[in-house]
Amino acid sequence: MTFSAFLFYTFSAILIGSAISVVSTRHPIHSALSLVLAFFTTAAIWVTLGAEFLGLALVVIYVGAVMVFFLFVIMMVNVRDFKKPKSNWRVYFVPLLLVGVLMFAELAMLIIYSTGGRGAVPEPETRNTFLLGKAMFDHYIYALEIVAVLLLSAMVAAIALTHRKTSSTKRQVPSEQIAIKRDDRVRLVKMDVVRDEDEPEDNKKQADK
Amino acid sequence: MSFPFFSLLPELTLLTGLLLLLLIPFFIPRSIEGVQEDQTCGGKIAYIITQVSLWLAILFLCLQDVESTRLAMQTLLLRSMLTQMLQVVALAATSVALFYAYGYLIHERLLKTETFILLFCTLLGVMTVIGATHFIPVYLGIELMSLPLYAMVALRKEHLTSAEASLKYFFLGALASSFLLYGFSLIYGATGSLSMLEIGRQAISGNATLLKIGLLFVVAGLAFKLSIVPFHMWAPDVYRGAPTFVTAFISTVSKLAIVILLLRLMSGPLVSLMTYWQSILVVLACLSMILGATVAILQTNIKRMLAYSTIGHMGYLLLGAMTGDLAGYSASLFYVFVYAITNLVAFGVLLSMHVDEKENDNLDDFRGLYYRSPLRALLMGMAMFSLAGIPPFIGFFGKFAVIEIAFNNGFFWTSIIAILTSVIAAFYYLRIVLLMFFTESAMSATRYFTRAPWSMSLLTINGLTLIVLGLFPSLILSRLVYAIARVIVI
Amino acid sequence: MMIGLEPTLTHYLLLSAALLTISIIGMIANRRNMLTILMAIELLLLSSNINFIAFSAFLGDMNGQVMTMFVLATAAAESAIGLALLIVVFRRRGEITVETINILKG
Amino acid sequence: MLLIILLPLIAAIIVGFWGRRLPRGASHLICCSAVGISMVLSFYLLWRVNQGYRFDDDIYTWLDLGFTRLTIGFLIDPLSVLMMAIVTFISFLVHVYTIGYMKDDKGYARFFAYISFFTFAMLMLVSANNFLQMFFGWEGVGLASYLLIGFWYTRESAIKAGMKAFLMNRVGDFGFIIGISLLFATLKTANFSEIFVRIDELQGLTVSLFPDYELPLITTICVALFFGAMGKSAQMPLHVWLPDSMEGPTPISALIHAATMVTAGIFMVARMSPVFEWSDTVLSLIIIIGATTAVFMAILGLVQNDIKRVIAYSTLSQLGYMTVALGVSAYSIALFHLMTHAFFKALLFLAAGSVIIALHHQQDLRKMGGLRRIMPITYITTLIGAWALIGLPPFAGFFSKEPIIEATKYSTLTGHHYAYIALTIGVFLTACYTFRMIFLAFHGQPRFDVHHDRGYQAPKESPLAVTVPLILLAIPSIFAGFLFIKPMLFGNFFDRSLVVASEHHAMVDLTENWHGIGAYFLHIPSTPAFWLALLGVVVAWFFTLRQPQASAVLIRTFTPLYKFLINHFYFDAFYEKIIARGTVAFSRMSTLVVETMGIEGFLVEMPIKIVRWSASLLRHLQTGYLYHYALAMVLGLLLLITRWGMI
Amino acid sequence: MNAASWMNLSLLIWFPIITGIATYLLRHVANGVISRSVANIAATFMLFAVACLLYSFDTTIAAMQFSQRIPWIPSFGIEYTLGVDGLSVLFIAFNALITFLVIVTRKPNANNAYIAALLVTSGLIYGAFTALDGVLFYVFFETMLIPIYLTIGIWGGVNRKYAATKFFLFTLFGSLFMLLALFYLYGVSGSFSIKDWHILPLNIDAQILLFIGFLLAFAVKTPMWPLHSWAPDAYSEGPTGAIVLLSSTKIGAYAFLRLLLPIAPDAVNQLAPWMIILSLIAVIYFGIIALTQSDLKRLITYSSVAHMGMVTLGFFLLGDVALKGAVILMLSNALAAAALFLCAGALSDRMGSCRIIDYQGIVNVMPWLATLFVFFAMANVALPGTSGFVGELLVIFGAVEYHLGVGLLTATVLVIGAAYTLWLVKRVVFGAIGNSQIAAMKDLNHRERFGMVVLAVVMLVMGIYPQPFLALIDVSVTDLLAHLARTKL
Repeated sequence: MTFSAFLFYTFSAILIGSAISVVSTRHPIHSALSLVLAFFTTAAIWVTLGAEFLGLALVVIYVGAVMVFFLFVIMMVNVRDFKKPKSNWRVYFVPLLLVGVLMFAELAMLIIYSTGGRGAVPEPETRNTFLLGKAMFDHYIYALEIVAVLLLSAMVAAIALTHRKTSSTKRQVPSEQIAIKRDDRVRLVKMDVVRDEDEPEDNKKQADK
Repeated sequence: MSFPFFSLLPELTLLTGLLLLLLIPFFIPRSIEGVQEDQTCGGKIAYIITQVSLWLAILFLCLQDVESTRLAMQTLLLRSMLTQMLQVVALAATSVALFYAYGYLIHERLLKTETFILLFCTLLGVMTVIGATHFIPVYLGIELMSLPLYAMVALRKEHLTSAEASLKYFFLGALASSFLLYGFSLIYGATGSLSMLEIGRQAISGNATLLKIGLLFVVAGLAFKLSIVPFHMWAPDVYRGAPTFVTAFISTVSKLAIVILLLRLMSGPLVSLMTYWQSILVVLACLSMILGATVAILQTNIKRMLAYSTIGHMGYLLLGAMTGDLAGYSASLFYVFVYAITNLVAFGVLLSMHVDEKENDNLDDFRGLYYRSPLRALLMGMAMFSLAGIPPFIGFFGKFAVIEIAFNNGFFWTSIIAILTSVIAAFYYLRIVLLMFFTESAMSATRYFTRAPWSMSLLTINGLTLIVLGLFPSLILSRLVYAIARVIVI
Repeated sequence: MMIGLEPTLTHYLLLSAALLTISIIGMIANRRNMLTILMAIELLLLSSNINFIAFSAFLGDMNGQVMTMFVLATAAAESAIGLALLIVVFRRRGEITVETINILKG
Repeated sequence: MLLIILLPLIAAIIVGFWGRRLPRGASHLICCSAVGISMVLSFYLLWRVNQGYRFDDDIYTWLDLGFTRLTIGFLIDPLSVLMMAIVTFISFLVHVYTIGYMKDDKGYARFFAYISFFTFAMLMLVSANNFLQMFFGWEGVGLASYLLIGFWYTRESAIKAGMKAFLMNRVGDFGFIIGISLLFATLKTANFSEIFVRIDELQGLTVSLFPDYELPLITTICVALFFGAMGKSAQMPLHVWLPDSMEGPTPISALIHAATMVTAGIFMVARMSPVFEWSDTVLSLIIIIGATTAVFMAILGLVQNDIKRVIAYSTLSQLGYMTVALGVSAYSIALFHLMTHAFFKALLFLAAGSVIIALHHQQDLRKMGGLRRIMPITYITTLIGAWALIGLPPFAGFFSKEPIIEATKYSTLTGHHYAYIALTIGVFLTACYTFRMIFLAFHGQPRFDVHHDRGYQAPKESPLAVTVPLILLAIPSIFAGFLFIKPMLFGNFFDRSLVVASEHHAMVDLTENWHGIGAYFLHIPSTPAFWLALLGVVVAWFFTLRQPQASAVLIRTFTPLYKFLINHFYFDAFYEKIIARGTVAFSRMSTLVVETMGIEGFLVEMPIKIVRWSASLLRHLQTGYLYHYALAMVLGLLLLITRWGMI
Repeated sequence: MNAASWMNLSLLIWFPIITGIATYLLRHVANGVISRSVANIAATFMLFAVACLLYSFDTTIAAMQFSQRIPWIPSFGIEYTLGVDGLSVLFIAFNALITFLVIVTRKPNANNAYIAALLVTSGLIYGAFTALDGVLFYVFFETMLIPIYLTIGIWGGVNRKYAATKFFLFTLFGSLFMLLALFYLYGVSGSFSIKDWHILPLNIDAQILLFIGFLLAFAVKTPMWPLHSWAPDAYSEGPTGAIVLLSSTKIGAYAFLRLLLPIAPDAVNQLAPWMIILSLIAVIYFGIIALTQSDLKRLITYSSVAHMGMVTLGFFLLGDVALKGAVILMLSNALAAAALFLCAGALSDRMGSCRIIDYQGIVNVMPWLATLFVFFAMANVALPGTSGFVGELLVIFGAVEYHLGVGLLTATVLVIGAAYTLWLVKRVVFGAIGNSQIAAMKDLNHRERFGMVVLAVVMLVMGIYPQPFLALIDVSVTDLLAHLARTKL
């Protein structure tokens, strides 16, 4: 077993383990951290395959940005409140597992059948990043533009969805200010002389408002 | 390599519109919005900009020289008569839907800049998907199409249903697009290329098994977008939960793009697996037709019902596609046109059904509609008859084309199923007609609909198109046939 | 059809298939919170990406990597929108449990 | 000649459409004069035909079927012209009689329209030169009969009787049309003369009803045609409508249900003699049915208490005589009897009608009596009619009835012995019930209710419009017999319009024994029939006038038998209870079982249920849970991979 | 084929449709007066136009006359082909007549939209009778459903929704199978032209499949047993005018002649015994069912479908006489059904009910109606001298010629038909006045009387002198039979 094989199996094992952990741990923070681990190992595997730039990008983008984003949200949504699932876990898990096993078995069979034994790892391309960049900015320029719009749309969408006008925000409305009339400002109330104890309090309340 | 400006002009126009929209908040102080919540100045301007740029884009599209098919943008995009047609229809349908939706948007407080920005993004995605000949723009296009839609579904933040719908749409959509992506990756592995043209050349010599599995994943991914059984589950919920305008968009424009993509995949890169395609699609088509027809009869919400109707219709559409010849493709495309035009009418009526801030999308709201608003009822009736495939409405020729193709390609039992399901489907379309015309109104006559003369007259024209095209289907059909006959890769 | 221990294309594909299966099953099995589903989706995309990279490496073709690049960007955008939606839901409902969301059905 | 036929039609149309606006006088004026002219013309035509005039041509083509033409055309030969003369004569008298009889009825014009239409249809029937037109007339008279029986449409029993008559006739028509169709299908023509010429082509042909079951063609045709005649001429077992038809006004009973329409069947068989002659089987059948009808209906006549019903049963019985005559191939005698019967039976009916109006529509014999003195003319004419009926010489009936009995004696066909005995007994019975009726009505003490309130008019002799036709009918009832027996029976009046096969020699034998009218008279005392008739009169006298209580004793002694008789052998009950109710019950049952449960429930509801059921089933798959949706997708993918990936 | 006749057929189709639409659009203008007069003029004009058509129709040739042919949907080879031959010309004439009567005899307060729907339906009926292209025929055949569906559903009785939906779905169900048959023929011949199909050689299996496809469509429409279930509901619930038009439109039976028989002659020959059995079941079963119907219109419906059973019987006896008889009977039944439904409509308009039990002694208060009703009843029982007789006689002739047993069963219609009809007449028309509502009923008004009298006259003329009617169809029927006799294998 070569070193590269060793690396592959190690990282693969960690990747699978962390992937399982992502979907199975109850606490989202644990999931998120497992996901980070999964990204890391994937990046490593990519690097062994000669895709250094992508590996690094994965780490930078995901571990650095996306996962932070995730963690933010996890904090926001008050993760402590996660209740126990209502439905009986075992009832659906075993069939589901069977489905998963079946699916993997079939895929594996097909993959092995189609590619089995062939394709040793070739020498990695040395000018990986250069080539990637060239392709992206030359041949795939249109795709790049699309991705730009895509990211823009994600941004706008995120803002549109999460932005809300808080009533607490204080804001001047110039047109209203100009258009206002005296009568709106001061309301002259004719009042009888009252000698009630409560009255001053009421007035005070109104003033507070 | 020539400067691609001219061939990209339509997209650029949309992009410019998008950028203009982005600028609006800077020039229109948000503070004004606070004055009258539902008559936003910025929203109106955005609306106008949107419409103008849509029509400009259409204009530019029409000006394009499409006599010969050519590839643009480093072969990532295809420019043919067919793509032009589809793009024009997509943009025009959007614009028309926007016309119908004006009142609705105001009512639902959706006449906001964000709405239109997202819409533009989606449209750019649609344009890309329609023209794309390469997996990268295809994937990106689909994502660009879908992501803003997920958000648009949820735009009515105060509605619980909207959020739920959006959530389901998003998660399932993501699952589907990862299927699609996985499929792409396998196809890439099998043929060593991401370009459809290249794949088509390599497919025969490539790794057949990988290609097949890739195809299966791709089918699953696209079937989701087309809401084909068993990947349809999102459709009823999303149709129901989304703002009606967005529902209209999902059910017309986005279907248009995915259909052409499916046909392009079938006819170009994966044409060598045609029998394989057929055997898959025939099953999916039957399942869709059956489920769409049966479950819809129990629905009480018209949007939900239309979702099941869509599921059924997508089944019919596959009937044409699965034959794998040009006639079949043109039948399919014709069907999707027909379906889009008809659905626009249905949704147009639905969009105009606002009474007192209430979205009237339950079947009961259609009770006695004819006696409250004859025009709406007539238009809805036309749409329903057209969807049911009754002549003289265009829907008939849609069904005619696909079933004829399927039948004469030896899909006898499939055709029988198609027929039986369309009888069942006719039942629920008729139910709406029945409610509108044959029952007394539950609502008091004093509650009037919001007046919208412009959109109603446009809607009327659209409704009349159903008949006119029904009488002269060649207006579309021969153009389509002509266009398809001229392209090598659809 | 022997698969050796030496990592070949098959191994990478199997890895990605395993990842795919795990994430899909995880997505379905999870009934508590949507965040996990979101993360499962990231894993899903990752599995495709592994495929692309592996093919790219074994074919000696750059396009796969380009694709991966774009997918990464897309995935980021996707998760942004997903999280935004999640927040919307959270604000409306005060929870992000999956199994309580079924107003729309039938 | 066309005028004969069309005049009544025109009159019917005019009176039918505008009758309500015309004065009553106009109605009867138009109709009577039209029919009167018809009558005169008929007699003229009769004279011409006797001179040798013949006519057989088409008026217009009704349908041109390519290989043949169905036409409207007329055949004027002795047979038809005789019938025309009888029909128009009786019809005219009935028209006149009606003026008196119906004068208070509000449907006066309608009545005239109907009877004129009837006359038209009857004339069409008898003068047809093809089956089609005959069938037209056949059904036309049926319609007229239906309308006239149900003339008093507010009377439940009248409508019911009308319906019964029509339906029974339809049953007969069913056979008739099958016969016509068979002839048409084989000979490709409906024209009588062509059929008669070519009938021998059918000799030996067969027709299959069930696989491996072949029927001789001509016999089948004849059975079918005779079935039609049975319906129209009320032979057993299709006779039940005739007694009920007495619900109609009396002139109708006289015209339609005694003199003309019911004899259409006889006429038809006579007309078809060239066909019937080919089938001995059918002739035997005819003899047996006719004889049975003759005797059993006469028995029923004995127990009737309604004056019109007595006469009706007498009619049935007499029709039986005619049928027997047909059966023994003595067509000319049948027609002769038809003619005399037309006179005396119309006479009897009209006389009965006269009694009835005098008694303010009282028809029950038990409530009459002693009318002899009050209504002398009616009485005398009735008596003449009765004598004619029972065949007392020298009245007409004798000359027509006696030869029938003799012909049965000479016949060689199966059943002729039976017929001879039956007819002879029939004579006795006829005399019995006829004179029972006369004695009950005209002799003895008045038993009718006499009201003493104002406005009540005591019975008195009927007006002139009534009595004149009676007298006019009485004349031929007396004289027609010995005047016409020679030319009609033994002369060659009928020429070639009647065909008798040589092996059916009853008629020939009869002719050989004919030695002139004088000899015939001498021969009277040697016939059993004569004595039997006299005996009948005596018996009737005994039971009605001499010992009225004796009949009661008889009834008490033979109660079951009496019940059997009074219920008309339960024929009515059978038709009503079993056939009609059975059909209705069957209809209800099939509505329930086949229509509601089978077609609605199974063919219509079942698919709907299946669709609904599967829809609700499928709908439950749409749980609303995200993970179920995802699971569906994954399962879908798994399905794709399993089904198509593993190939 | 000069210009004038070229115009004729398209005019027939589109004129009523357009005026119908105009009637609808103008329904509120000037209190509906314009709309009403437009409808009246249109109906009258159609009568005139059809009279011209009949006048210039050449009875000596079997070929299509007044043909016109325009490419319509070239990608499917669909053409807008119209033409008239002896088989269709009388149906067109009757359609014009009955449309005219329906429109003229409508209630004065009838909704203009309803009249519009009738006009449109009428136009579509013309279309179906003249179309010579499979798809064109289908389009007319199907489009007809919409206005009829709407009229039944909007202006029908209590159970109208069920009836309308059932009618629609049944017909749709059947006709979609016809669509498949059309597709098959297109696949084989590459054309949708019916005339091409007539001469198209087909093997026996294909013919049998086609037969079944067409049969399902036409059996529903005709209707034949056991696919008749929609008819009693639709006819008993629908408004008078619509059901008169619907019941007198023998499009299903006509389609047998136009499509089924000539396209699949060998299958017809092979399956004719089965069809005869089905038809006989229809004749007898419907007759017996009709006997105990409690609803006037249902009874008339069953009577009508029983007669249609005789019509299909006549078709499949495959004899000259029977076929001609069947066509005549079909026409006559169109008149009889229309007339009886008009009567029933007149009664139910006054009484508001169609239950037979509610009526008795109509004759006392409505002599006109009673007279006409009895006349129509007599026509219905095929009394000689009325139109019903001609057809029934010929069909019975044909049946006896075919087989005596069939003939016997067929002829039972004489008895059964008379039984239910007369019993109906007895219960409704005769007798003493049944209740106070009847006593208050008014006799027919001028419009109704006019309509029924015209029908009665036509029936009488057809009964007394049917030759001119036969002459119109004669050559075409003979041609059809000659065609049937040739094998297409």
